[in-house]
Amino acid sequence: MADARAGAGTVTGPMVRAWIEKSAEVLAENRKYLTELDSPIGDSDHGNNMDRGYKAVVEKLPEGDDIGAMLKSVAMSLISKVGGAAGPLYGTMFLDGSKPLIGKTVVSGEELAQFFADAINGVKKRGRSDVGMKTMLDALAPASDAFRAEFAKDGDMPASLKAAAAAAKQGMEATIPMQAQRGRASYLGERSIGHQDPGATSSYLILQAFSDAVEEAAK
Amino acid sequence: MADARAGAGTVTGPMVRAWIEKSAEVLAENRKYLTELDSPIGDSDHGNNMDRGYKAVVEKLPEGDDIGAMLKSVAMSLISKVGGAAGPLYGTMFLDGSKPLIGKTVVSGEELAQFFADAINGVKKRGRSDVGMKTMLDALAPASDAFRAEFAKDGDMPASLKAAAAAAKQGMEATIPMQAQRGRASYLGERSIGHQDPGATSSYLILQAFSDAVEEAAK
Amino acid sequence: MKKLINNAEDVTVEQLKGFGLACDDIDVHFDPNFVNVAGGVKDRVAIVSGGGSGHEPLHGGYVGLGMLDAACPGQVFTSPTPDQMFEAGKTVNGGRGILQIVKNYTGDVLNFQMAADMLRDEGIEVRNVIIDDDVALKDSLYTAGRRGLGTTVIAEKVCGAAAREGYDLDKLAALCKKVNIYGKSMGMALTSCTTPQNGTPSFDLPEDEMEIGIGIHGEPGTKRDKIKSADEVTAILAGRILEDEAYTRNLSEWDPAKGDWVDVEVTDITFQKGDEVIAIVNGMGGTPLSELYTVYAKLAELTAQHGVKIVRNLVGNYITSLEMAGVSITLVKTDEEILRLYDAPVKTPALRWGI
Amino acid sequence: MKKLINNAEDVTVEQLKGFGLACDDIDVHFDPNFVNVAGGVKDRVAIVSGGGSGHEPLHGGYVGLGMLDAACPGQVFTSPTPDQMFEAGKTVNGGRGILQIVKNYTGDVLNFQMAADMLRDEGIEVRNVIIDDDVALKDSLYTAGRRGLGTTVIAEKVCGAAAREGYDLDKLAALCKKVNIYGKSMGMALTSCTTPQNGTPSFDLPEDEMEIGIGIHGEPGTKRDKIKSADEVTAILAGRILEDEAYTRNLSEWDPAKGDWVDVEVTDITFQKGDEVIAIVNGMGGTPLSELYTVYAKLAELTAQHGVKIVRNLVGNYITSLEMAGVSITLVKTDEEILRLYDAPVKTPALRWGI
Ligand SMILES: Nc1ncnc2c1ncn2[C@@H]1O[C@H](COP(=O)(O)OP(=O)(O)O)[C@@H](O)[C@H]1O
Ligand SMILES: Nc1ncnc2c1ncn2[C@@H]1O[C@H](COP(=O)(O)OP(=O)(O)O)[C@@H](O)[C@H]1O
Ligand SMILES: [Mg+2]
Ligand SMILES: [Mg+2]
Ligand SMILES: [Mg+2]
Ligand SMILES: [Mg+2]
Repeated sequence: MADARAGAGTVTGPMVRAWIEKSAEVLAENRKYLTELDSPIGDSDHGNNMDRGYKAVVEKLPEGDDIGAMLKSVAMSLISKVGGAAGPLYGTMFLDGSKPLIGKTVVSGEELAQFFADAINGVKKRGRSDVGMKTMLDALAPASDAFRAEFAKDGDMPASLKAAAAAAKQGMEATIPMQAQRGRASYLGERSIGHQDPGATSSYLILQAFSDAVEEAAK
Repeated sequence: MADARAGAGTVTGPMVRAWIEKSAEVLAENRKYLTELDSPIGDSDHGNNMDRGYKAVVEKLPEGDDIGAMLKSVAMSLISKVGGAAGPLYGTMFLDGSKPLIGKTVVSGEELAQFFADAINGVKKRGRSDVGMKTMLDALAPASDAFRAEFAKDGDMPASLKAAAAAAKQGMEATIPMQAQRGRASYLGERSIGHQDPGATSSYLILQAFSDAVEEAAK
Repeated sequence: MKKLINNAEDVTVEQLKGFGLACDDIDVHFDPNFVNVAGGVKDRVAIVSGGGSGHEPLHGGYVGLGMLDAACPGQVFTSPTPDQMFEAGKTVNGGRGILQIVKNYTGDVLNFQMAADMLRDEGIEVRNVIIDDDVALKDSLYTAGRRGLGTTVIAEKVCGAAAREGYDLDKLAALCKKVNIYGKSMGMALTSCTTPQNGTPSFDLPEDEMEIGIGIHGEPGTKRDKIKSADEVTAILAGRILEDEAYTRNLSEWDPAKGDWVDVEVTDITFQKGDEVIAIVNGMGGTPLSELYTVYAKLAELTAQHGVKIVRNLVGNYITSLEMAGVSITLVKTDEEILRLYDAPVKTPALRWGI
Repeated sequence: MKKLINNAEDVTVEQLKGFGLACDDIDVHFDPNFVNVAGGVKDRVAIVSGGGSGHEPLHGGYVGLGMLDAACPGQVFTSPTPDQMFEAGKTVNGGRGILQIVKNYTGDVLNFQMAADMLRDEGIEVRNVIIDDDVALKDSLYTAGRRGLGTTVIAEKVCGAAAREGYDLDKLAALCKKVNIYGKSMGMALTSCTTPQNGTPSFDLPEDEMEIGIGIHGEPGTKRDKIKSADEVTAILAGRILEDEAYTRNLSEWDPAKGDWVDVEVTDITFQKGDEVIAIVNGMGGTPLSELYTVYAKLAELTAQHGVKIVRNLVGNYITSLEMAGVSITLVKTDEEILRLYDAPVKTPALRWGI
């Protein structure tokens, strides 16, 4: 079923820019919340790190509609401003995901699915981690799966991103009962159980921002 | 008017021993109180110092009825166990006071008045201090005066020591509105006003113990 | 929050500024932030380390003759970013390669790896050696592995002396790995601590409880317990260190032949009767020095009971968590090489002898 | 109370035990408690200091080659008793007399005087020099006078080097008095502290307040104020020190001719444009080292504005009040003699260079 609106089923440069800017807003709003999540099972800095990082991201974001260039710039800013575990992990995520998109000003659903897959593989490799270890991957991986499945249905980009964000939220909540196996939370052993992973939470927030930005643009 | 009881108007060796032991008891009971008084205008150790000192005093107290020897022993124990300002000051007090009493097993009212005078002069010289400076002298000096005055009336030792203790109590309370000019409390300037001096308080307690011990013995 | 700071958002910069003013022999750089020995390095391997701020004197306090050539401080308790190590490495490069000493925290490991890759692209040879000496953590398969604690200080001292002696990069990396498998640490906290950015304590610790098995990031430990006497606390920490079994794990290192990062299986020593050790009784920042000596007294007794002899000791604040009250104990087995290099002259803001 | 202790009633003994075990070159004695350089002193003046415990590393941490020969620790925050200095003095006496460096607290002054009298009875020449450098206190007539703070550390260092150079007792006492009138200090507290014996903080300090003009005994300061930034705090302390007017008071000293204690009028210097100084930015025990560097940055700026040049500095915990958070600043004017002696080798647990 083809969509009536022009370019539906795709993500455009301005949408990606809107996503990035919305992510920065949302992370600033949730700075304290993310840091609080990082307190019982981490070192109380995740919100500070992500907010600092995304502030730099927005500041250094290049002009133009090159989606790959924008996402690569996000990666470089995060790598050079976040530090900690999240910096290189999110940095690698955007860097590995951005590579096939350099020069593109419009991205199809298939390309976006590949972006998610590349991004997640980057995190897994860099972090020697996988789903179920109570990390950002527990939000990212189900979101990627949900996106692919929803988009396969009828190519509805806003709906697919909405499904991705919803899956990320579920995945984020699913980290609560998990015992951490990577990152600082793993030092706590069984005491890590019962707390929501801060990285999974920031991942959900970023994906929700993506969905919101595209939905708004599609209106 | 002569007293009917044998030896009334004098203080005997056993009375002095009882005084010293009672002082130790009372200082142990008031350890926390004295330290608390030393907290707002000092360094929170006066009760600890006096209790530690008097425990050693009792432990090392020589046998026998030689009043001078007992008081000198008190002096030496305080000097070697109390430290701080109170150690040398109380030490000097007992040392200077004890000198004319060496070898005596009974002490007359006049001799005791001299003991107080010598003791107080020792503190003044060692401490470069005087009445009105918010120190132990503000309890000791009025007590000495009251003792002399009361004893001059009819030579009633228990009554005279009672008067001394009462004057010490008044003197102690009179330190509250004073601004300290010696010891740590003087560092606080005007902030020392409104607090009772810990050293004046321990002096009162020691004099009250003297009165109580002699009164009990005289019964 | 009770702190001597001006700008909670970036205390690191104002602190580095003062550090630079106070230390004649050290240059301080901003954006990216790093400090290095003035004059740089000539014709020998350079040693770079770093990590989150808040652990002072680690690492900046160990920059100087006979120890580190550069240190990269991240935000408080947050590992530094690759550009810091990249610029620091380029600045101190003396043409014989760079050894990066990295404490085993995910963030540190990843950021130093990225920096190594960047430096290698500039034609500079780099080896990263990971310090993971925290015996509070038992397994590495289901955790991020043992954390880097006090052995880091000894590794920096010993490798710094070896670099001055002219060790080449391979030999120096091998020495650093030896110090790591020779060293074991464990820490505990009596209080939490407060990062300037957050303004409230990282975790709550009731008046009668303590955390056992902490790292250095103001995080809770592996276990919470009722407060115990100094002797009991020392017995817990020293007992775990002295009785720690051989610990085997994979550590990532650069394979110059393969041109890639590879996993290498590494196994720690266990302490044996007759071993001679360097001991650190380390304050977490808010514990009075005097209390550390009480811990040392018990530690000396316990090591002697195990037939282990303390031949050198450090008692004081060497690797801290801001104003946290608590202590960590480190024992590093020595041999002729390690002891000779440990005793060699060192002149840094925090460690100095022989010169 | 959160402390690494075993026996709150006498922590000093357990701490000294560990100190003795950790320090090869230092002998520890109990009942009475004192520590001294192993091997004693031969044919030169010996230097003894002491005071309440809880100020570590002061004074025990400054015992060693080129600094103190013995230190006498009292109970926590309580000056030692004369028998301690008496035994310490007899132990380190090298036949050329003893200099006792005494911080100006009533208890310290009196106990050291009594000890001097006792040693003199044994035929040992003794001079007591009082350090009273705390500019927070203005007058001496209506107070116990200025307290002894950070200048004590510099006096111990400089006099220790002079004793090694062979200064006789008179010359050494004169030097020590010079350092005292050349030095000015002032401190502040962000938090109170808790002595082991009491178990609760010495005073209450709300979350948004600080004490200005504190000593080192966990006591409140001369003034309470709202918490300010590090720069503002530094400006208050440094301002008072740099602008302190010539302070005149009587200090008690032994007159060998008269054979009695006499009062001698003494007047401090005031800092002048062109002065060169040694600066200490001293942590009170619970303040992270990193914060002290923020204070140093501002101090360097302020001294420069006054035309005063910092030629040497110490940044760290040198004279503390248990786990109190706070800082004190000390500036000591130098001249050729003081700087030469300051730079001379020193090997103590807490201060070491040149050897
Ligand atoms: N090995 C890993 N793989 C994937 N994600 C990880 C890994 N280690 C940590 N994380 C994520 O990073 C988050 C913590 O980030 P942050 O607090 O910014 O860094 P740090 O732990 O260094 O303080 C965790 O909540 C987790 O989601
Ligand atoms: N110069 C002095 N003359 C007389 N009494 C003094 C003098 N200085 C201090 N005191 C007394 O000593 C008391 C304090 O004793 P203490 O707390 O044991 O010693 P410190 O002040 O050294 O801690 C004060 O309350 C005061 O009464
Ligand atoms: Mg974190
Ligand atoms: Mg007191
Ligand atoms: Mg972190
Ligand atoms: Mg005292």
